[in-house]
Amino acid sequence: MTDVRRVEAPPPPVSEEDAADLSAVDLRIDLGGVTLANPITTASGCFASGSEIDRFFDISVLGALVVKSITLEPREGLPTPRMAETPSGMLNAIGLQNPGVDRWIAKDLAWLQGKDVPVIVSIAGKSVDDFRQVAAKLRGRAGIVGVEVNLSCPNVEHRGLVFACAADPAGEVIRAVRRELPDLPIFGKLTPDVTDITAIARAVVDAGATGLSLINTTLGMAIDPETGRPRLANTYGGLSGPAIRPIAIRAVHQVHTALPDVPLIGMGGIRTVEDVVEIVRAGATAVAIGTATFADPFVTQQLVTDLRRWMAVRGFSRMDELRGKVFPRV
Amino acid sequence: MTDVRRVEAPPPPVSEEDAADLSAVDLRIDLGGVTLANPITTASGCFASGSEIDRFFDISVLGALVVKSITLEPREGLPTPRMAETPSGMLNAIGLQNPGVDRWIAKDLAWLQGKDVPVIVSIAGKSVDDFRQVAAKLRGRAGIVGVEVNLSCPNVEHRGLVFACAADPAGEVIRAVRRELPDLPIFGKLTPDVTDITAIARAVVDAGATGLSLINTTLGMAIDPETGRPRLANTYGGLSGPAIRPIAIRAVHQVHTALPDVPLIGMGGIRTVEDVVEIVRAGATAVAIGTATFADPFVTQQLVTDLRRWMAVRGFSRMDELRGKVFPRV
Amino acid sequence: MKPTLHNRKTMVLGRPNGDTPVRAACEIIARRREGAYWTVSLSAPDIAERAHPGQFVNVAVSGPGTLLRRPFSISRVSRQGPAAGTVDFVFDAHGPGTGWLADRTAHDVLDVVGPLGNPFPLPRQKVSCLLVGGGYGVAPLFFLAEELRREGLRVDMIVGAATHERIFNAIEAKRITASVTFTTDDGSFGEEGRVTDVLEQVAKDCGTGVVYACGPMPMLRAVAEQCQELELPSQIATEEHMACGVGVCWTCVIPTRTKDGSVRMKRSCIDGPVFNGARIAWENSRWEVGGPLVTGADQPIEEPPPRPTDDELWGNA
Amino acid sequence: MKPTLHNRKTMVLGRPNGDTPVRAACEIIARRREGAYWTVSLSAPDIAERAHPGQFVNVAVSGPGTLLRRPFSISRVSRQGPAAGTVDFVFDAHGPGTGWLADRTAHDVLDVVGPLGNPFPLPRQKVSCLLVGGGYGVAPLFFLAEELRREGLRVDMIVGAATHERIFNAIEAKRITASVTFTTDDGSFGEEGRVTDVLEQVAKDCGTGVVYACGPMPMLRAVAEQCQELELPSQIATEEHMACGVGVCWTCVIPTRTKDGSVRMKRSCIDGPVFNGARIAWENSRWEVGGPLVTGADQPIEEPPPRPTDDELWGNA
Ligand SMILES: Cc1cc2nc3c(=O)[nH]c(=O)nc-3n(C[C@H](O)[C@H](O)[C@H](O)COP(=O)(O)OP(=O)(O)OC[C@H]3O[C@@H](n4cnc5c(N)ncnc54)[C@H](O)[C@@H]3O)c2cc1C
Ligand SMILES: Cc1cc2nc3c(=O)[nH]c(=O)nc-3n(C[C@H](O)[C@H](O)[C@H](O)COP(=O)(O)OP(=O)(O)OC[C@H]3O[C@@H](n4cnc5c(N)ncnc54)[C@H](O)[C@@H]3O)c2cc1C
Ligand SMILES: Cc1cc2nc3c(=O)[nH]c(=O)nc-3n(C[C@H](O)[C@H](O)[C@H](O)COP(=O)(O)O)c2cc1C
Ligand SMILES: Cc1cc2nc3c(=O)[nH]c(=O)nc-3n(C[C@H](O)[C@H](O)[C@H](O)COP(=O)(O)O)c2cc1C
Ligand code: FES
Ligand code: FES
Repeated sequence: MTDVRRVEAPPPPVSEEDAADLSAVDLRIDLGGVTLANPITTASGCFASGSEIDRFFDISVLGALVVKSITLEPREGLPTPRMAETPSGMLNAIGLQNPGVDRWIAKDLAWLQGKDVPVIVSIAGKSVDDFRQVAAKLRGRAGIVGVEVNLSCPNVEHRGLVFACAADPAGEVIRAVRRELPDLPIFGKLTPDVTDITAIARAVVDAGATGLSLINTTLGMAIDPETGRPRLANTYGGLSGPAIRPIAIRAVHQVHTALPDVPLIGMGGIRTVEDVVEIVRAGATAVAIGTATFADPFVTQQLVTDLRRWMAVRGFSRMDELRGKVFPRV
Repeated sequence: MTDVRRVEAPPPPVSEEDAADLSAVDLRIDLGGVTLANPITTASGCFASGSEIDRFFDISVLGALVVKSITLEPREGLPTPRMAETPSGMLNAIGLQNPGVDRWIAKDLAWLQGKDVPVIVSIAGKSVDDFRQVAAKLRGRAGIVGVEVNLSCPNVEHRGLVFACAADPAGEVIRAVRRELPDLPIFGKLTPDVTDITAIARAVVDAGATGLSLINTTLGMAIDPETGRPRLANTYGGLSGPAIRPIAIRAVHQVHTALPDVPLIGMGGIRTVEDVVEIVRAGATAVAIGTATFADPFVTQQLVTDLRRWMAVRGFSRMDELRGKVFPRV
Repeated sequence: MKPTLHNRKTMVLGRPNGDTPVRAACEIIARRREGAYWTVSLSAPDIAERAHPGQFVNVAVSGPGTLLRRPFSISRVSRQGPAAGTVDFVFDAHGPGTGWLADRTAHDVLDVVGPLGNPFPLPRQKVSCLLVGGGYGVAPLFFLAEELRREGLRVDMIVGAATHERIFNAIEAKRITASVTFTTDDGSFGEEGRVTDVLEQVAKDCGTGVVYACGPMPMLRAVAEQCQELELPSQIATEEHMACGVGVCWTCVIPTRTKDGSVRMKRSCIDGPVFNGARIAWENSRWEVGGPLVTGADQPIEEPPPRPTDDELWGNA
Repeated sequence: MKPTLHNRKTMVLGRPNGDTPVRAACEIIARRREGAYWTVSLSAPDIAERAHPGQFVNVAVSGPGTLLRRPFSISRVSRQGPAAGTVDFVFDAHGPGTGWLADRTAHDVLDVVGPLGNPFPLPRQKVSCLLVGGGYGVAPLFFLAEELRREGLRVDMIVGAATHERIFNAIEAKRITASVTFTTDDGSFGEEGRVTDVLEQVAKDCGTGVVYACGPMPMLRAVAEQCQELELPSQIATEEHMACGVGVCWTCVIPTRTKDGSVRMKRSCIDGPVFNGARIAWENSRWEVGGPLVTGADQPIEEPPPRPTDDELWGNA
């Protein structure tokens, strides 16, 4: 609806009156014990580790940066084509390409430590022990304010089903990570492709997660009608973008209703300030921007500005005046 | 991508050469033992019982007509707003408004019996016995070539979870309907909101379903950022339209791969002839058009014409040259 | 497969007979700003020929991710003269769909389905008609006023809006009515207040026999309820979110009361959008009447004149 | 939050220094049909200033449900003269995004991110350069040819396409080169056949020291493999589906071989799109060379002249 794609004229210079209002807005959030300057973060896999977008603007304006999922060993990922555009969305099957945790620490984390931005490290693995080992390597590193556990990876020890599809393996991964990182906030990232997302959410929190990230992509497929070939080399891929926003809002609202005290990083098709407010009202504490960065590398920066203005104009001054605020219809 | 919305100029008059090609195309399909003139059908709840669209064109051009789900008692449904537009999709929460099976038979079926179009009756209920009773009333009625069992209804006997969320209740409903209708093709309609759709599909077929209809809408939500009110009176609703097409293609492909001999009515965001071919290649025998009719009341009629032409131009002559034909990438 | 295309030149799809809606590619002949609104004139001979006041057109709009058509009441049709075959509608640009429409210019082509819905029934008796419109809801009442006057009936009007700028075409309202009363919430034009603040007095002054109304739903509820208290028959053009506009999706329902008193959800796109105001079960709807709108409603009505029954007035409508 | 907007008047977002890409609202100054293609000239001073041959722009397109930008190679920039500050690209309208672009007209504004990607490295030695282009891939080679000539290097060209209509701007190709050889699949212009059918002979005749290529991926593979057999260094501008174009999504990877022989998936939008042809691991890619393209490749090469090493030629590129 509101997926404006034209370059908008920059907002008119802020008048003194406006300035007063803007400064009355406090965008800070408490995300599982860590204070972030604002709720705008990046969705894992959609912002790399920050340096590419830092060419466009200073990424330290963001509340936090969630990096692309890191595995124990380097991974080259899947063959191409790795993406296909779909109505208001896209499919991707990257296969977790990443340099491995050691090279990531040496190069990407080192770069990030020179920037003034809180880092949440997304970690992935094929087995419980994979996750544990990656977590162990992150212990005590400067700049890292949290870990996001990507539970939507195929579990090679369990018929390749993704961890987040069942309560037990998801909980097991979280327990292993928690043992290695007793003091860091841990966010379990869930897939919407389950019969009951609140059951998985509960299991992950019971296993020691500080909070939850939702949603990961939902499984999809596209076929070229002419050739009959799947559009992705991997046949299936993850659907993201505005198309899935209603699914994300529903999942965040369901989980927030079931677990109102658990901090949530909400994501899925968020693109405009209205979308940010929508998912915060559904129950998100922080908001991660994924696919929208592909259409506009500046979108995360813009959303920080837009959110402050949106709130100022309406007289809101703190994020918790909005978080979880859904009102029943009369 | 290809959601063209302008009124297109009508195709140029068919030349003699073209005509020869067109007549070489046989669009007939065998749907669980019933021969339909072509694979284009309507998605339940998106075509009422035919008379409204018959004002636009003669609905007997369609392969079959799947009517809005019918329940034992009349239902007035949910309060408004019942729909909200979303990027490339829409949410709905109608609450199965329908006149009840008796009035439906007296009025709607009677009207349909005067038209030359095969009817598939979608039935819904709150309990296994509800389904059974509706099925019993349909026995032996002229014009009905099949029954679609809408398993995505909340099961009041089981915490309000929808029947299609678990193998056992879904199978139970099918067995009850099968007992009442031993000779009619029965299609179990599944929701994509499950961890493993092939497991439910298998259970429904094992319980006696002739085939499967997939997919029903996926659960979603939208919130007005200004007021904080859910956009639907019912808070949650079903997401349909092109946005969910990748999910539908994936579900049809997964189920067809697991159960290659089971006829499938494929649906979810189908709008253009390319979409029809895509879902047939994924494994659908018939193709149901839902939300697309809202944007263009003529779309189903147009797709019959377009499909014949698409095939003629490419030298295809029968639907089974396309059905399930997905080729691995080199 | 019989072709249903009966007029290739202008790209119209539909049945050739005259009482069904069509889908047509319609060129924009003119568009102009009127106060806070836009008026669009379409070249749409097939729709013009079939349309009656109270019916609407369903217009495809574009923009990223937009799927559904947007409904607009028909505000005028020309069947003769230099503008023969045109259909007008008036809209308020406030969202993505209407915003996109506001960017169209003459000669652009719109994809339109119509005419849809049931028209305003015309009274079968010689009564004086009061037309109550709010915002852009005034526009289709002009089309109705024309027909009523053609029937030789007296037409009065109450035209309300939030501000002067949002009063639609005051000049035309004056031209086609025996009397017109304007109200604005802020008093910037006409009386300060709501249409319902003046309705009783106007109806009395004009000897009103029936009321027709079109506008925002809370206003319609207030008008309909006031009419019921005044024992004035009313016909109300409702507005509910519509996915299809053609009767197949059941999203657009309005709760109505049957003769036996039970509530039935009626599709406003095909059983409406015009409903007998006394039959709408407002208390089952989501529309609330704003505070000031209902003042005066509890004053007893003196000397109620004998009124025709619904059947006498509208037949079965 | 420091503002990153350094030029309000023309609506440009980005860092003020000159080696990073920007996002800019760019007015279309001109568009014209050239054979089977469209050329668009944009007013984009910030991009023009920063752009080098081989880089691309990422253009937002509209239409229902379209989300992602579309990448196009920069075919020309003007930094001085009457057209100063313009950036051109050439495209083939075949899908919804390029179809939408073909409907734009002068004065429409496009939302553009660029310049993106690594440019063609220029040789550090005085060698004769052969530019091999297929279809619209010829266009960015004109931009490269200009720079090479400015460096005082000899430029020859092979221009191929399916048909005469799809040969991009033969006149310009002749104007800027020492020699140009045309090939078409159907023989409707120049030699009948593929660019690789003439490459060996042309390279020999022109004393080619390095090859640059841009065009469809199967052609690029054939050219790169032939160059390797001929021991000719090559720089190849690849084309892979891109979701972001700025290095953050890893959809656009090309398999390349590191010095130790292992295969690494490199992002073509930020580590490319230009790669050293000898380093692309084509056998790990999805691109197949069509049958006729490889004929002649198995003939032994006589008298291989001494060649500079990659390091000698390109430094680290
Ligand atoms: C029978 C009927 C006649 C109408 N006549 C007119 C008219 O003559 N002039 C005019 O300006 N408007 C009229 N409307 C309202 C008009 O359809 C909406 O203003 C328009 O759809 C808003 O679209 P949007 O994308 O600009 O805004 P948005 O508010 O963003 O629309 C989002 C969605 O909500 C629906 N919607 C929003 N507002 C309304 C509404 N008031 N009624 C129904 N659906 C709504 C839209 O159709 C769309 O699906 C009429 C509505 C109906 C049902
Ligand atoms: C670095 C680079 C430079 C390019 N330069 C040019 C150029 O100068 N002129 C030109 O005409 N085209 C060029 N292309 C190809 C151009 O980007 C595609 O033709 C265009 O994106 C197709 O969009 P569409 O919507 O019209 O077609 P569709 O084929 O429907 O596009 C659907 C999706 O596939 C992607 N896609 C389709 N074809 C290609 C392709 N060949 N390469 C990459 N992605 C593709 C699109 O970006 C889009 O996401 C270039 C591509 C790349 C990667
Ligand atoms: C190209 C791409 C790569 C992604 N990679 C990862 C990843 O490595 N780890 C992860 O947890 N999620 C990954 N995701 C999922 C996103 O983080 C996010 O959950 C999802 O895309 C929904 O948000 P969006 O609609 O804003 O993109 C990826 C998504 C995309 C589109
Ligand atoms: C307004 C609306 C009403 C629906 N009602 C029903 C219904 O009564 N029974 C049913 O089985 N499915 C119902 N559906 C689901 C559709 O039949 C279909 O499965 C779904 O919409 C996906 O297809 P589409 O994207 O083509 O619309 C309804 C869908 C919509 C949009
Ligand atoms: S809008 Fe679909 S039934 Fe009325
Ligand atoms: S297109 Fe996103 S990394 Fe290259």
